[in-house]
Amino acid sequence: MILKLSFIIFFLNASSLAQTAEEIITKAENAIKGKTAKGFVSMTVKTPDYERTLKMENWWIGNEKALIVIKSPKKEAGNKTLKIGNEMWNYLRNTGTTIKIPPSMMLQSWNGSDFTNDDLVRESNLNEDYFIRLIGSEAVEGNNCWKIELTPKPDAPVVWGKLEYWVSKQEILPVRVNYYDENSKLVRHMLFSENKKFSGRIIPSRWMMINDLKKDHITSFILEDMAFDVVISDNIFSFRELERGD
Amino acid sequence: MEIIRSENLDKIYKDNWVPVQALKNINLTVKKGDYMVIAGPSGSGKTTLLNLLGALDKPTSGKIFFEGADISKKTVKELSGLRLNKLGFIFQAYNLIPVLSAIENIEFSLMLLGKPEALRRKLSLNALRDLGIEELANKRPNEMSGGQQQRVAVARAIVNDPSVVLADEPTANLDTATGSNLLDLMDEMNRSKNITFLFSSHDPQVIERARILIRLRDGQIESVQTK
Amino acid sequence: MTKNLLINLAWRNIWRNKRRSAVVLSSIIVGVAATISMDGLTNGMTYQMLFNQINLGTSHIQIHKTGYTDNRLVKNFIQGELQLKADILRLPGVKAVSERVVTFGLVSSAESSAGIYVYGVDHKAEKRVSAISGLIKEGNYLSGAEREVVVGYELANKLNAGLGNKIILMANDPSGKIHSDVFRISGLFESFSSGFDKSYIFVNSDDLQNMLGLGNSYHELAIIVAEPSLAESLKSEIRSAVGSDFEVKTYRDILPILVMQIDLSRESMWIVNMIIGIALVFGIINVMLMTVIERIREFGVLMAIGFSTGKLFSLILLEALIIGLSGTIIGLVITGLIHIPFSYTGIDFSWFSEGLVSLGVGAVIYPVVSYQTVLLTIIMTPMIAVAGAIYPAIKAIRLQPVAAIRHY
Amino acid sequence: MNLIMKLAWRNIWRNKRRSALTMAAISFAVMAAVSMRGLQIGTYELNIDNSVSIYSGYIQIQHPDYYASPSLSHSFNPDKKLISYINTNPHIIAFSRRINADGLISSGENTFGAMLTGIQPDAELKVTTMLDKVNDGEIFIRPDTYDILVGYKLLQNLKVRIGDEIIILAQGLDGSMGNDRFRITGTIKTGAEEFDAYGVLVGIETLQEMLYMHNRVTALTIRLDDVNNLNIVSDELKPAAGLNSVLTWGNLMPELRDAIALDNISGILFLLILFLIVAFGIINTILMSVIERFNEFGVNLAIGMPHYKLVLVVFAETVLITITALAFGNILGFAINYYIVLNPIQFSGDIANLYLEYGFLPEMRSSLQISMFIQTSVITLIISLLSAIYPCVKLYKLEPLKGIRYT
Repeated sequence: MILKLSFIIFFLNASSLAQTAEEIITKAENAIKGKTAKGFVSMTVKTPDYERTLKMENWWIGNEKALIVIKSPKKEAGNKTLKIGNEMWNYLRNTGTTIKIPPSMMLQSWNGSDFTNDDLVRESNLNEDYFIRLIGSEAVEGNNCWKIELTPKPDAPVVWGKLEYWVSKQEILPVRVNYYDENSKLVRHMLFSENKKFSGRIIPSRWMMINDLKKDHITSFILEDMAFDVVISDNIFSFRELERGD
Repeated sequence: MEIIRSENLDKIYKDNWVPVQALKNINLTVKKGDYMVIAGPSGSGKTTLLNLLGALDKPTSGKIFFEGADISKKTVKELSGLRLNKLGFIFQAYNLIPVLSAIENIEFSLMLLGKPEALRRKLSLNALRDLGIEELANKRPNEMSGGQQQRVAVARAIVNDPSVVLADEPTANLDTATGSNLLDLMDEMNRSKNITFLFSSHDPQVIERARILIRLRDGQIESVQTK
Repeated sequence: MTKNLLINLAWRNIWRNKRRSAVVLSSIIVGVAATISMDGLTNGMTYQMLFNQINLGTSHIQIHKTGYTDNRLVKNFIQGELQLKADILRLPGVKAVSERVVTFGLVSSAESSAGIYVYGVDHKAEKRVSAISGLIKEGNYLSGAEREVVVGYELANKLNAGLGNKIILMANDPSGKIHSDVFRISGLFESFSSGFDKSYIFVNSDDLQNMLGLGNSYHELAIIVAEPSLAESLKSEIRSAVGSDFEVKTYRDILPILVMQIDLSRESMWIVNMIIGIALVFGIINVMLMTVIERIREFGVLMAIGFSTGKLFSLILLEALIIGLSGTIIGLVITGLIHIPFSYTGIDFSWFSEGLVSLGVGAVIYPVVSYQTVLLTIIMTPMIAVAGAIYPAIKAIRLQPVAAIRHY
Repeated sequence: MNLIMKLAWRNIWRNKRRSALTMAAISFAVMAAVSMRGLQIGTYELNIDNSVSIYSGYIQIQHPDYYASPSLSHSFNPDKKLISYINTNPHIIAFSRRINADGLISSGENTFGAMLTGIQPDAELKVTTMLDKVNDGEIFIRPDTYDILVGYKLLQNLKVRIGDEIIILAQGLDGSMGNDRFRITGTIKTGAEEFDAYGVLVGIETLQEMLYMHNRVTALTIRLDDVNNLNIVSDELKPAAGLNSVLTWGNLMPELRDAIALDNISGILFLLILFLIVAFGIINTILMSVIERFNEFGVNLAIGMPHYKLVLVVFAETVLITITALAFGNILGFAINYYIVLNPIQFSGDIANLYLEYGFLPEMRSSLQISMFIQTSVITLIISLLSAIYPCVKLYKLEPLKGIRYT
């Protein structure tokens, strides 16, 4: 018991005193993603032409595997997206079929959002692909934050020239991420807000992706219910599961 | 009455390798009613002199007065008008416009003068009648003999009642009888109508009829005979 | 009377009336110059289209795995172990061979992405096969360094990426798995074809083979031969050497429409030349006729002194032939003097049509005169001149000597 | 003037042979120019008509941004005013509504990208020929069924047969993933590789429902009575189309437009050279005929005819000869063109097959376009008059004496 307690104290010290930039990023990312995650999310896509909301149930195992099942609106309910590694399949409830997304369609928007199919597949491991450097402290939306710069490693297959990542010092949670191209032009940014408690963990519940090149293209996610680091059976990421209509 | 007078005319041709003095110090006067022949062997300068007097060519030095006016001061256009109004020409060949009939050829210069049609017709028919070739009125030059063509040329030359008619070897391409007929006609016109004629020729028939005969040799006046 | 005398007479007649001869001569010179320049420009245009296509990568002969043309899949590769390249290089007439890894893929930058054809090439071999290395407008062609990519200006603009910027390339391997890798733009090229500049990129074959797990396999062997005309015979030679596992195609098979257009325009050149020839005949008949009429008197004298009608006929035709030959030679020399500098500098037609560039011709046309046309001109033009003199010559020999002498 | 015309007219008749030859040369050039040009223009029209008729149509009305960025969000709802305007325009034979969308077509293992085109079959039959290009199977009739036609290569690639069911997936106007099951009733073969490998024809109402388009379309495609009315109609349509853009076939098929432009260059080059030779023939003829008459002209000048009148006579001769030649040349050219219009030149053998394979018609046709005759005639007349300048300058400088003495 003492041992356990002292362990925790040691950990707390480490986190508040001698954090490296890598550790901050890892913590922030792990906080919102977990090793595994499942939950209900609603996605609102706003473009000059339309605005719509999808409600979805998700299962994630890291960046490796994911299953997304659409719950509403009615006409799309039951549609599923399965991601395994670099590949993607769509299950269409309406026609009861599974379609593997061919490479030529990877750049199509995923369900009308600001994300392409490719964005979902390629969601990379920040520690692996970037050099991470703490460059200062800054207040963002009233939060005292670390400002961390991530520059891609030479061989990393990421399109960005640079990321700027703000992590709140208090909760060690992501607050804002800026995505730049190689010429340091801001291409898009993501805002995290409305911290909520899900299964004992406080994380931002509203994630907003704002396109800085195309006006009025915003995709926001609202986490309605989340559970992290729960045991998820590998069976869920199978074709049989995919094609099982609910 | 004096029509043409020349003063110290010189003409030197420089187009050749060696400049040629075609005429030298020519002084002569053509009066109204004259029947003058400029005669001389080939190359004596008679055609050159005729061309100068007919305002077709310009002298190298000296002056030509036409009805008292110095023609060297006239423009090309004025010379053209002068030839049209005051001069009649008869050449040895290519005299008529091949595409026009005899009467049209005669009318041609009247047309250029802008005379009304009725008058043109009348004057042309008169001219044809004077030369006794009314029956040729509607023939084209290629349908006529050389003598007939030259008669039409004479008719054209006189139709406008010119101050002087210049004829350059008019008989050169005609046989003796035809030439003689043509000359008789012109002689008759000179006498009856007092038309002034100025010839250049070495044809004895022409020289024989001359009332004033000017002989040229090597570009100079050798003699002037008045009959 | 000897033949020499006739020639002598004809020659002197030509020189006696320089103006008349010059008029006929000028007609012929213009005709020769026009025919040859027309041929030069048309050929220049069509050859340039073909040449440009061949240079952009079509090459003279391509070898693929059987079935590749119908379905351009990554899995239809040629195994590197077969050493086809070495075998083909040994064939006489083959100048250069390049192994190419070809696949369809996606490139993306932070701002945009596009579907493109990726060519993985060995930069040394490829330089001898395609002209892309000569079209680099900024930066350098592939040097063999890792993760280089050469892209067209149009694509770079679309991606909003410049020299030194990175792009991500994504493509699937033979098993269908998707791989992505990062490349840096080392050079920007600009060809005459905006379509090409938009949709082709070039990387080192090692990088692409690694990315797609192809080992040393590739998809395409591009072959340049010493003379394009050798392509067809080499094709059958290669085909029997490599067997039915491979498709062997020449540029004629790969660019059928273009080749057909060139053949068709070559065919139509005959019609064009014929029309020009007839137009020329009219001009020559007219002038010859007038010169005959001018000389009726002279012919009358010739006939009066006992020149036979046959000889007179020959004399007129001989004069026409001499003028025709001289006109052809002078015309050729003048055309040559104009043509030769232009065939190096080219003629800029951009003022005439913007379309030329997008059609794969290029705005500057380098005239190419075909020896067939020159030969045809040399043979036909004097014949046209003689043909133009026949009718006037017939007119001349029908003359009655006395009437002719009287004529003036 | 009367005198000048008379002289000119008689001069022409005086030397009938020379005049006739000059006329023949000019007539021949006009005839050659008109028939070559006719063949070119006619074949262009044929190719345009053929290519345009397959898919794009002569004119399309689109949302102003669709051309630059073809997405469903740049679709539009054609209003009644526009439709009734199109219905009443006398040059418009028919129009059809279209939706173009990118999608996926899938049969079990095989999934490919597809170019979806939503059509009204009955209207489309009147506007384009794509439904005539059915290779196999049959067309569907109603715009609201789940029947489709696919490119013949796509059918092969999908490894399915006519009558089989496939799935189409496409993102709708609202961003949702529309998907439905369709039955393939037949295949199309147009010769255009893109269409044959990726083209899918769907009933427009089905597609509108699947993609949440309501009554929106991405294009109205219009067929004209005559390609020559293109500019008139497109100008007339602009006010009715309002903010939407009116695009002509040249915008829709720039490659075809450029290919024709290129061919046109060599055609014009040919005409230039033909006219150059004819111009030389005319210069020489006039020059000779003037020089031949120097003696005669000399006499005229000597008796007082002004130079300019002589020059006018020569110009009048040129004009008369040219006009007569133009009449002959145009009549001959018209006859040739008329014959080729009625009996197009058909290719045969390999070339014909190759043409057909790539969707071209293996034939050449001519044209009777009036403007072509007028242009050729005007150019010929101008060239003739220009050709007369040099001889006339010589004539203008002629001194009477030199003329008379000229040998």
